[in-house]
Amino acid sequence: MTMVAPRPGDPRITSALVAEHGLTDDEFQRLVRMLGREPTFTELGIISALWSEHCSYKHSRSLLKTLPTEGPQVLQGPGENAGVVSVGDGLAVAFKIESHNHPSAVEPYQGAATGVGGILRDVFTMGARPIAMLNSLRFGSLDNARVRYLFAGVVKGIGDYGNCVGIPTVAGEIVFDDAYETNPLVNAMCVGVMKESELITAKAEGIGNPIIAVGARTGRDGIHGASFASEDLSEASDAKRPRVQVGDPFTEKLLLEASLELIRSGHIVAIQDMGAAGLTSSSAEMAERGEVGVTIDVSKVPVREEGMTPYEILLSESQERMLVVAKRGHEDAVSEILTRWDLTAAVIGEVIAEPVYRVTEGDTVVAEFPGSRLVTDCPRYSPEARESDEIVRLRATDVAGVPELPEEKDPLWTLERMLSSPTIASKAWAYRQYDSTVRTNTVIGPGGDAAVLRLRASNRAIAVKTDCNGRYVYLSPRNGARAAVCEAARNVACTGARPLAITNCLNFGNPKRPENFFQLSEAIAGIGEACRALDTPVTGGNVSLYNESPSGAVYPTPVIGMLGLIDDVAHVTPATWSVDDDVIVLLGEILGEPADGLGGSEYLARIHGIVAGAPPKCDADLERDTIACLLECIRGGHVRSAHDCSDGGLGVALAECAVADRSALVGAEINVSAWHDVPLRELLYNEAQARIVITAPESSLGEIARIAVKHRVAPMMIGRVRAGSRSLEIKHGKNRTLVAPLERLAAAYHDAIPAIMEASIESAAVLEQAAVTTV
Amino acid sequence: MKHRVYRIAVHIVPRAGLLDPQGDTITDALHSLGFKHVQSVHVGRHIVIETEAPDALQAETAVQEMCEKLLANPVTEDFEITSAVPV
Amino acid sequence: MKHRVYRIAVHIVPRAGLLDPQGDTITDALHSLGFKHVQSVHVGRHIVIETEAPDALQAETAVQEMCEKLLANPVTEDFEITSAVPV
Amino acid sequence: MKFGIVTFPGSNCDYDAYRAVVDQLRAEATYLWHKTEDLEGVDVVVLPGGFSYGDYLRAGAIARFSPIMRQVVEHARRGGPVLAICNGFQIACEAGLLPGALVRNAGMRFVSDAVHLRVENAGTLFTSGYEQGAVLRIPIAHGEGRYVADSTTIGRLEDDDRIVFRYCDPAGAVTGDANPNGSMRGIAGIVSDEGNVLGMMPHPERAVDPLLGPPDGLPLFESLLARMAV
Ligand SMILES: Nc1ncnc2c1ncn2[C@@H]1O[C@H](COP(=O)(O)OP(=O)(O)O)[C@@H](O)[C@H]1O
Ligand SMILES: [Mg+2]
Repeated sequence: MTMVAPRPGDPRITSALVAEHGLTDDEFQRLVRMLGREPTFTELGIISALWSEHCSYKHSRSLLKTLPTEGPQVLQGPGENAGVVSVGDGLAVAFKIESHNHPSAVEPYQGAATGVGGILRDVFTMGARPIAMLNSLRFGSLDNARVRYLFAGVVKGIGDYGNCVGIPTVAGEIVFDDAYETNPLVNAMCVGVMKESELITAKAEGIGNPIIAVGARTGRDGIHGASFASEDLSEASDAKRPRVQVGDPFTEKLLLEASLELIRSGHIVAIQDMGAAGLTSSSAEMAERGEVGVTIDVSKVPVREEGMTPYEILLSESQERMLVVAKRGHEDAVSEILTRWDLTAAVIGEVIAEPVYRVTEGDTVVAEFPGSRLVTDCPRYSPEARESDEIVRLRATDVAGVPELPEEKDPLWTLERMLSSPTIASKAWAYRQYDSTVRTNTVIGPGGDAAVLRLRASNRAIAVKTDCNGRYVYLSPRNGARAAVCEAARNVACTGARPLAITNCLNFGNPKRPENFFQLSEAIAGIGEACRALDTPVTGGNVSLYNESPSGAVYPTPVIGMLGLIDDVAHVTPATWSVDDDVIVLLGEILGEPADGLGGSEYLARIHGIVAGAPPKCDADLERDTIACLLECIRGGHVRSAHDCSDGGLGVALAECAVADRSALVGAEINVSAWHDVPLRELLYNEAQARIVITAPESSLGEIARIAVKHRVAPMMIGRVRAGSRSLEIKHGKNRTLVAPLERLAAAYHDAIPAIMEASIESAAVLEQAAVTTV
Repeated sequence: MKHRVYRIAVHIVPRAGLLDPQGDTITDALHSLGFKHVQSVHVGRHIVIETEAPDALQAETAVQEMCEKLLANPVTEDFEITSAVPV
Repeated sequence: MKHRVYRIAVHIVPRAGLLDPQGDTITDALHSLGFKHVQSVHVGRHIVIETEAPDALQAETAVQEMCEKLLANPVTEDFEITSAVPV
Repeated sequence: MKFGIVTFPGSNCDYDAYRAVVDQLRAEATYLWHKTEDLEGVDVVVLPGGFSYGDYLRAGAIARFSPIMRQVVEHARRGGPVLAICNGFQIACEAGLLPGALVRNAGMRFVSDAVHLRVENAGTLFTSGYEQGAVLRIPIAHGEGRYVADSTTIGRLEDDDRIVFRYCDPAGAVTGDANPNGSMRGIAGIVSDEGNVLGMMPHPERAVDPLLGPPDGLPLFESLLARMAV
């Protein structure tokens, strides 16, 4: 072993310093044993980053192992920068989701922008060309000024970055709930396409091959972001402001083009984004995957500021940087490609046979670790898991008896109030700021059940969507996580796609609290169950723990990013109604399980401010059958539109079919008189799962019934489209008809968020602050 | 007391040390236009506010508060205020 | 001859008379924040350039040229340059 | 007949224009790199959308100094057709190929949507395939698309019939509500003095394939093809 001496000026390693680096005493002892000596400051920094939750998954790895990850469609499962799935015709899709919650809580605009940048790089480093972005967002109530600032800033950050790089943002979800007030969730997903043969992994290989830093120079920004992401948000986080990273989408666009060109050129063997924990994690992970040693000379890394220490260079999270392992002797060819794109490259190290991870500063070794398992040799934890009594009590609450408000005497009031709930209302205020049509692949953009993108040079298309109802997971973690997978599957199926595979982003609280770890382990179990039932393996994902603030943890929110495949673009199906006299059919039970009342519903939360009761039961086998039934109906040419029931139940689903496309409002006559003895609010707003509203020509009814029976699904004709009508009429027994004027429903649904945001000072502040200094 | 109108300019600049991609890109552009001697460019906002106040000091105090509350991003920007000039 | 580095600030402002939605939006926001006395707000760019030059005058001349060529849009913007200050 | 599509650093609709020409128009296209000074004998130059140089400073301000722009200006001076879309329109104004300027949207936000356009002059090189007054549905996606010019310029554009497209409602009425960015006189697209340079903020190249929506942008490309073939 080489001598590694502390660098002059390094702070002394004290227990306080160790604690500041987020290492426990045991972890520190483990490090000392690994090295056979005390670490230097630089080494402590490296390990603190690599063993942070963000990089090491120390609390979740054993749980994640239980997820199904295999299937004939999977070309690359978890462990790489992104998962890759075969979609036929020699094409493959790479996709991944990632969180940027804490940076966005501190600086929403840059936090969200750099989140988009990071996930983009994860996808194009697999060799895929990004073709779509999605984002899954959670905020507190829009009544709160800081929340409006966060919402406005995050949306602008996502838009400005994606728009500039030229990748359409096509789908997502936005939920508003007090549980996320101080700790918003910002998850970004990217989807890319490539030929199967173009797949490249980030495995350092070939002794003597040069390691090259590409892209932006390294500055002092974001140092320790990975450990930052692994702590609770607190007042102290405010002191971390200098760690804010600034995104540069213009450089990202150049990096994207140059990287794809490099990958196709055959001059390189591996490429990886310098993401969380920057140079440290990218080089350590590449070495580990290739089971080789590496040596890095920090004095060769191009820096933005003078006097940066090895510690700073190694841990900087400056954006828009990549690490490349090139073939020896091809350095000039690599640099020629980069120069063409106005990017710089510097050889900073080498793949070596000796099994060590070594960092030098010129000739002086400043850090050295034996072996090549720096990341996986981290400690593993399986802390105590115990459900909180509070939640057991909440779930057992009988909510059927919640008295109606006086206003509810007018069922139109209730329906309008539901549609104007920011969680349900149209999100066009946000996605109108996102270019959703660039690259000309967007068959269905934001506003449908899922986004649909055609695959060029093929007759196929893919459908993508993110989903999760955190309230369900909070009240019943395993069932709620199953429901998240199933809702995402239903959404892609509504557009005509067969669910293929998922990626997931697990946003949870501090795992050291037993009630949080219980939620995490139950949720992962639920995801596994649903994915097995639906045959949608997990190809990757991201774990974001410590999403809490002094006021408590967020709802446990395992966001599912679903990929579906449409074999023939002719099967692409819209969500809204269009053709007069079409029959409206509900696939699935109108009330779900007898036990599925209003527990955990948006109705209770929105109208009564109650979060309680057992959320609707999610039966993944039933979901699979319902989806199979829907897809067979679609392929048979029987379905003119399809929209699933989710937040707000059947009532909201019907209204959305009628008014979601504001330029083409379409009425209907619905008759649910058969259930006249069930209270209307329960009929309309219960959120029973596995239900899809379809429209079809009357002549298809027989076929639909036959297909449904075959799949053990109950089809029910509940009404007819009335294209000329100006209202949605819902008949619920003799002399009881809710006549809802379409214009009023449309106003409730479409104006809710703009009315709040256009008038808000916080929104003006975001626009003003981004006025000149950003895109 | 009689109020009068004061004009105050505010300069808001990206905080030192943060990446300034806009400034860097403009620097490169100036270099290729032949301005080889340019060492750095930073772009911020120049905001001119006209406000009524009893005196210059109070006008400046108000603008300081506007910067803190609305105009400058406290996480990424610094600002400076010029003296109030009666209009 | 020995060059030194000068710092020069440039203010680029939208030409008077053009609709200024940004200024109006900020004025409204300031009013609703309680700054009722604000009469008008105008937003422009504040560009700080550091450049090498034999003397202050030549630094300023160079910056003047940068503005004319690149930094300001002659169709919609006016600019003013502050005196060069040695860094 | 060959289209040359310029790629500036940060262009991102160059690909869309290329595919529109090659897949839908079935004509020949080639990418032209911003650093070259060779137009490779193309008949039509397309300045595509995107964010050249990140739109830093001002949209189009830096790109107009690219080496290839000298050739593009020369090509236009010789009467060669130039189709400048979105960021391309901004570059063309900066380069003096078209009068006026494009500034931040009046609503201050980036706007992505499908808008309606009325064909104001079906007599140009680019619009002969449309009926005069036809209403088209075309996507927009921009943050700096508000067209402004001094009153003399606007007057001249009006007098010379050089306003080719205006934002309108689905029925074809030019109203304030139908104007997504606050452009003067609802201007969405104009042509140069000689009629050979068209600048427009909406994206006709994104509206050529029926799979993605009404192919209302295709006649624009077909008009060019028809005229050039003569
Ligand atoms: N943040 C966002 N970005 C882009 N599109 C979004 C976003 N949030 C919601 N959408 C779009 O709005 C529509 C409604 O979303 P959602 O309510 O989640 O639908 P569903 O109930 O079918 O899951 C979808 O088309 C979705 O993709
Ligand atoms: Mg849905």
